[in-house]
Amino acid sequence: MNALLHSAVAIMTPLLLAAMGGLFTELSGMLNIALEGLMLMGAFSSIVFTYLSGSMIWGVLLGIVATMLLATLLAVVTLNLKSNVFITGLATNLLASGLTIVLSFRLFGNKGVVVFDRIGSLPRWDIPLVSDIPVLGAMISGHSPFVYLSWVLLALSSWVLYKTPFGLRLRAAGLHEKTLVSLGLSPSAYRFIAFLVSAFACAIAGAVLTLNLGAFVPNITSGKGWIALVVIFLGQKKPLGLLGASLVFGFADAFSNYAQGAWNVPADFILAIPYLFTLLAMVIVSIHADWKERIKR
Amino acid sequence: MNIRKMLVTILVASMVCSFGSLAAAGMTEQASQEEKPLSVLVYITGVVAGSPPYTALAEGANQFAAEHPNVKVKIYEAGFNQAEWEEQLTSLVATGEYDIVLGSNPSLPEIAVRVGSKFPKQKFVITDAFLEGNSQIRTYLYNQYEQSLYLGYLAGLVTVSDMPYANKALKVGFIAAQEYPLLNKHMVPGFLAGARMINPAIELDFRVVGNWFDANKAADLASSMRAAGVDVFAVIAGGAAQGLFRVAQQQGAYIVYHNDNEYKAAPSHVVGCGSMEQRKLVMEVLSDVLSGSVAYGTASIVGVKEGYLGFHFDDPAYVRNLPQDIRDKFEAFMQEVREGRVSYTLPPL
Amino acid sequence: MSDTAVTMHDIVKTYRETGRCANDHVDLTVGRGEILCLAGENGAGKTTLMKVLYGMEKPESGTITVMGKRVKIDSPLDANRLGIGMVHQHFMLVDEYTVAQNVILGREPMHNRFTIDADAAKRLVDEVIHAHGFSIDPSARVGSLTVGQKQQVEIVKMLYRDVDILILDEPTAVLTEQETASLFGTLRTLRDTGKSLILITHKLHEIKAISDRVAIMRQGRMVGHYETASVDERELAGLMMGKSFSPAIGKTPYGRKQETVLRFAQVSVVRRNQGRPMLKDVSFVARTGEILGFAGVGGNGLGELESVLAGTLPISGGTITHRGQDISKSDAHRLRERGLAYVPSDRLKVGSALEASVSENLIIAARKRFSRHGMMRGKHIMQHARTLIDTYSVQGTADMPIGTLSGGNIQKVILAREIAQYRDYIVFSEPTWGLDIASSKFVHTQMIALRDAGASVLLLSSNLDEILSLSDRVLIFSRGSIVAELEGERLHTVTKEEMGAYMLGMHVREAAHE
Amino acid sequence: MNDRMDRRWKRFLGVPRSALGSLVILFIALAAVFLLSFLLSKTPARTLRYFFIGPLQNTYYLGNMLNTSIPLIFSALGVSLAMRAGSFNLGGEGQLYGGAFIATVSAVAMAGWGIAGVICAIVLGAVTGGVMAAFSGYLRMKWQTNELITTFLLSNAVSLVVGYLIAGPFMDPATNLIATRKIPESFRFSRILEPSNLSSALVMALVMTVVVHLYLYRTKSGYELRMYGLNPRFARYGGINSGSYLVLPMFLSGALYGLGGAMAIFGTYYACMKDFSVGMGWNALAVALIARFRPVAIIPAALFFAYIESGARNAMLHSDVTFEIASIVQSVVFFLVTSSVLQRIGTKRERG
Repeated sequence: MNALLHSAVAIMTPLLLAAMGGLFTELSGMLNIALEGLMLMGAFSSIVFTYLSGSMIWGVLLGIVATMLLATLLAVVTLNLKSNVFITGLATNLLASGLTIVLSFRLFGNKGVVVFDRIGSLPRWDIPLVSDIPVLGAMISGHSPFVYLSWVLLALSSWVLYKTPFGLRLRAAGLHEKTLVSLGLSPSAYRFIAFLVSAFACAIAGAVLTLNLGAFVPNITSGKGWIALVVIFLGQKKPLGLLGASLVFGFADAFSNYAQGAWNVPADFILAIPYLFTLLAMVIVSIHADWKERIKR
Repeated sequence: MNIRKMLVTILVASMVCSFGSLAAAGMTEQASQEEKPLSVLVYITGVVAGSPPYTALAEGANQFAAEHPNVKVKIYEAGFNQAEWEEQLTSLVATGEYDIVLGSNPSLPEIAVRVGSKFPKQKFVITDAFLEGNSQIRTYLYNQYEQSLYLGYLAGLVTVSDMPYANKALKVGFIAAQEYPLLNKHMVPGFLAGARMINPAIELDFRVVGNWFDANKAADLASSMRAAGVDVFAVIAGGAAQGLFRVAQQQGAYIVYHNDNEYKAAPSHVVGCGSMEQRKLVMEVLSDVLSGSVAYGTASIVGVKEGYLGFHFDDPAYVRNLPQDIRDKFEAFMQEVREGRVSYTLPPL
Repeated sequence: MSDTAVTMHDIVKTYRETGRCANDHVDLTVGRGEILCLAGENGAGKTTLMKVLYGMEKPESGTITVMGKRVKIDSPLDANRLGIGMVHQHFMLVDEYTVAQNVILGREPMHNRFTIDADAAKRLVDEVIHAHGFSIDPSARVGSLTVGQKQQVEIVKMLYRDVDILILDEPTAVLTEQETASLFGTLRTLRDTGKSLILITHKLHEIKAISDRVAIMRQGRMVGHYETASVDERELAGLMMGKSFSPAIGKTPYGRKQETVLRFAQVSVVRRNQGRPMLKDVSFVARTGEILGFAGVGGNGLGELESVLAGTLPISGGTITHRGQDISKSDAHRLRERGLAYVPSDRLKVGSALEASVSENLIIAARKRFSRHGMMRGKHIMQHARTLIDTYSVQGTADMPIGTLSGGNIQKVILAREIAQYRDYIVFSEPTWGLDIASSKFVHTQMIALRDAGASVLLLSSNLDEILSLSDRVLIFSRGSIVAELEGERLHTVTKEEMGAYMLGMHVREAAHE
Repeated sequence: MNDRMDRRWKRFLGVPRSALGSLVILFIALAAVFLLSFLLSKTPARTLRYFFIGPLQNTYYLGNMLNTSIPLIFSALGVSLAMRAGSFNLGGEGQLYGGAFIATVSAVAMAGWGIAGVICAIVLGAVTGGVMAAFSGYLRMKWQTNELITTFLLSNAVSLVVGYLIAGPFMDPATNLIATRKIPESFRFSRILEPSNLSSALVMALVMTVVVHLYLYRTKSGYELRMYGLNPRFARYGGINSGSYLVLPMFLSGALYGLGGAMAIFGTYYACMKDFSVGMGWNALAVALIARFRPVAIIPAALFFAYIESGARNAMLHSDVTFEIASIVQSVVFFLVTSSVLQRIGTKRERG
């Protein structure tokens, strides 16, 4: 059980990060389906830069810059050329998957797995006092720094969204665009920044995937960006909700990993568990929300 | 208004020009083909990168072309969607440009039969597949049951040993990207049978990633399996295998690897690598093609005895990673396999 | 320095989408410390002119002088910087935010370099609220406020920005009598502190009541500036409409009483997560041949009553009968089949599908009549649409998307549809919100004609003039309950102040219903 | 008269207001393709020739291109129908896959039934897709559950289960492809334009487009559906039974996806292969968006899409281009194709 919870937290981290990024665009009024592509770009560029610079910190920072460049393209086409955000999101995903392979070939002469021997494993941090707490300790202690970074960023994004002028205006752009216009503020500007923020978070989410392995595998994100989108909705577009929703998915996934060994059921059925479990959670959440709004009869 | 009309005219004119120049470029190119060399199509049912058999296939063909100036090779990657393979192969064959199609996939013969029926002159040589009796097709089937058998035997030796990362549990693991017939019918049963030759009580923990690239999922699976008592892993998962390599290094576990030398992927944890002489086979096939001695219509099953499957004994990591007694036992077993003294029934595909 | 606050000169603005010239070489001057009414019919170009002044529209040519200085106003930020503020007709408020958050949005008081000082925000907003005698709670969620309170938030938002020149676009369109009176009080106080106010309106008595001067526009042109004292209502109407006009509505006295059509008995609506019922023990009957008026301040149950009548809000208790049959559990679909006709208060969000054509909008409730074996009868539909467009002189064609019509014409289409649909009762909710004099009069005439033809007309309105001049019987709502029923002589003698007292729940019910 | 006809056609097909706008988009896209070819290919001229002319150069490629567009047309009609009712069906891939699977399996089971078997199998496939989508619609009707997410999740789950069924109990033992048994020969649609894969399913696609168009614009139910999609509150106000328009359009949408899947089987593949539908759902969505959910505009949009896809494929077949380069080129086209700013170029400009 402890191992399961520990693993759930590890699995949820990239989802939580990407969902956090997506939350900014979502709150600004844009459905961002490019999370997958941004994550892939981040995964590739951060490990490449880590390899080239020899420092994980520089690598991730430069990876963020590269991912933001892609997001800038997405934002310019969507906001300035006024293209449909869904199509441009799809285009971004296509571009990221093609571009990472082409670049990988240009840089390393290899279109497949690129292993970076020089990159060691991520450190595991044991949290002194917390690790002694029975269940919780096993769950939240002993993870890579990225896990704790994701929580710090979650707190930070919660602060940015709810305590700063930027957050107040960003959310207003999503809630009632015309209000911002009437005050002489540009909703597009806030959406632009939201795209950059989601690139920032997705880049880190991607970095988690590759730096954890010390290798880049084409398509390594394998649908996590879409799950992140689900997490945003399941989490009711609130930072704490994201934490809960990504934990639900992380737990379902960890459980399915465990179940493959324990149950004599075809693997594909078990692989479907996370989706069905999340679907169930989604329905329960909406039943609850709906019940509150009902008229007594 | 005038400016708009002008813009339209310019746009249309420039498009017409560009199309024209394109067509012209195409013409000149076609005209330059005079003497027809042997043209080989290497048809990859997937992508080359990340797949040792496909890499060997492509490299073997390229190497052969480098040695024979009148041989031209085109590598075509058809992607993972098997529903599209036939149409793409048909398109390629329809050009009439290729004297021979090389491929490596169990399902390729039936596609080749259908494509071949439309183009009766087209010849195919397919490895990793089995089909007899079609005069356009020559197949070679690697005996993957056999390779899995001896890799399983090695895994069994390791799991009952007292090597540093081996535990008491009699459990070996197999991580696959996806389930497919060759895997389910030859590789997994072969692996388990090999391990049970050491101790019939050995159990196999078989798990599936769901795709060929989610290395992090593979890593999670590997951790979970390790926690369940698995200490030796086999893996057929393409890029996702990276996850297993990482977990083995971080948490301590052993790996036996199919088809390729991957000792370096997780130094001191990969204890054995099987070999598949795809490159050698391809080059032999191509020289047969040049000399016109290909026995179309026949199929061969090739394994250790024939010299197309083997084991990378020569890598220093093998000696370094395994204690003497295990190596002795394993090498003795391999000798029996080589001499055909190990009896097993090859399950039908 | 002169005593002119704003001079707009030779403003030309053409809308690109329609090619319509909204402002055709318009001049405007506003004095310091005066209330100027900018009057004109719908579509005269008033709002456009003010949006130019507020930096939301770019004119093709023309100059603007503020406090004696030539200025260029490219955005509302520029306008705010120059001390110009604007309260829009459709509120520019984020319902999910608190009053304080809405007010400070875009000009947040800071705790440090990054964090909003929420306490300071509340304090500053509270200061503005108190300084001008408003009555709103800075930490209340805007979505829960009444329309009048929302407007106060809009004004506070501008005052918080220290504006000297305040533009209000049809501020009274959705206000009750009390709210209008208190708004006017506020505006006068503001004027006395030296601020200049520009009110866009087309209500004649309001012009007379509040303004010092009036500028009248007609069809994109400025007719002229007048001292309010020097023109009477009839002259104003003439200037606005370009012909002489009588604002009074003719109405035959209420006579026959006929059979009961609709009966509400102890109807209540309670939402699970709310303590206070939205409607509580509402009982009344509606009869043929009369206009039954419902009056109330926003948030006191008229909105819910409208939804219950429309069949879109289920009731928690009580019964509703129509011609003796229980319709308590009937949804909109069933009610429509029974002949419900209903002109909703929200014409754009409820009453029409803006992207659908006029003809498609016209058949929504009667679609069965225009289809055979599930197929639509295109020719009949077009014929029907053309007839109605002619009868109601709608400015537009049958296949235009209804969203491209003007507000008044959209209301005409809705009216045409519902009158064609009605069988024995028809509900009007705020039928003249935002309509100009001519259109309002048209609506009122139609209602009276319906009554005279024997319909049971239910009129829900926050406009007391409308209620009092049209209704044969009036029910007053406060906090979800009926607090008074006025009929006959009482209806002629009641004052607006008394009505207001009922509506604010200060009087208890005096006339029992049947 | 001429002008009116012109306007009607434009509305009908969703043609941008100015032809110049579309030309500009086309031109920029072409320019981008040129640039990329010179950057990424060693034989740019050859690449470009096969990219642009390849799909049209002979009946074989032309037929295959048209064949590519068939499931796209069905699926894009499916997206559009849901979208027209204001619902977002993001689970098309699973619905298509599930529908194709059930259609194949039942066709195999009903091998002796003749034409009735064909019809039954296709209907069952359509119903499968429809039920999947309708389930999400039902959740939304009942509890306002976001259908965008539930369709997506359900599709992913169902795809995995179908994958298991194909590789497990329903696998054809006679083949090494991971696929079901083939449908009986007599059930297969006739081929047109041999030797290409194009089948008479194309006719079905065209017919279905007209049917969907007529349904939306000529029937009472279609009218109600559109009104509900344009403004649900208005529809409810007008007495349209709003709950059914959360479920019915989703059912029809899923059914069209399922039908698309069945058509791919009966016209092209004859057996349901594992994961054959990968990517089709997204592509259909792109087609529907380009067509702005107008049924008749879906045909040119699907052809355009199939052209780009076949062009990329052709360049791969005949030049040194690989599939990742092809995907970059496609992405560039997608970036531009819906830009309303570019489309507006050439419409009346504001003076001054």
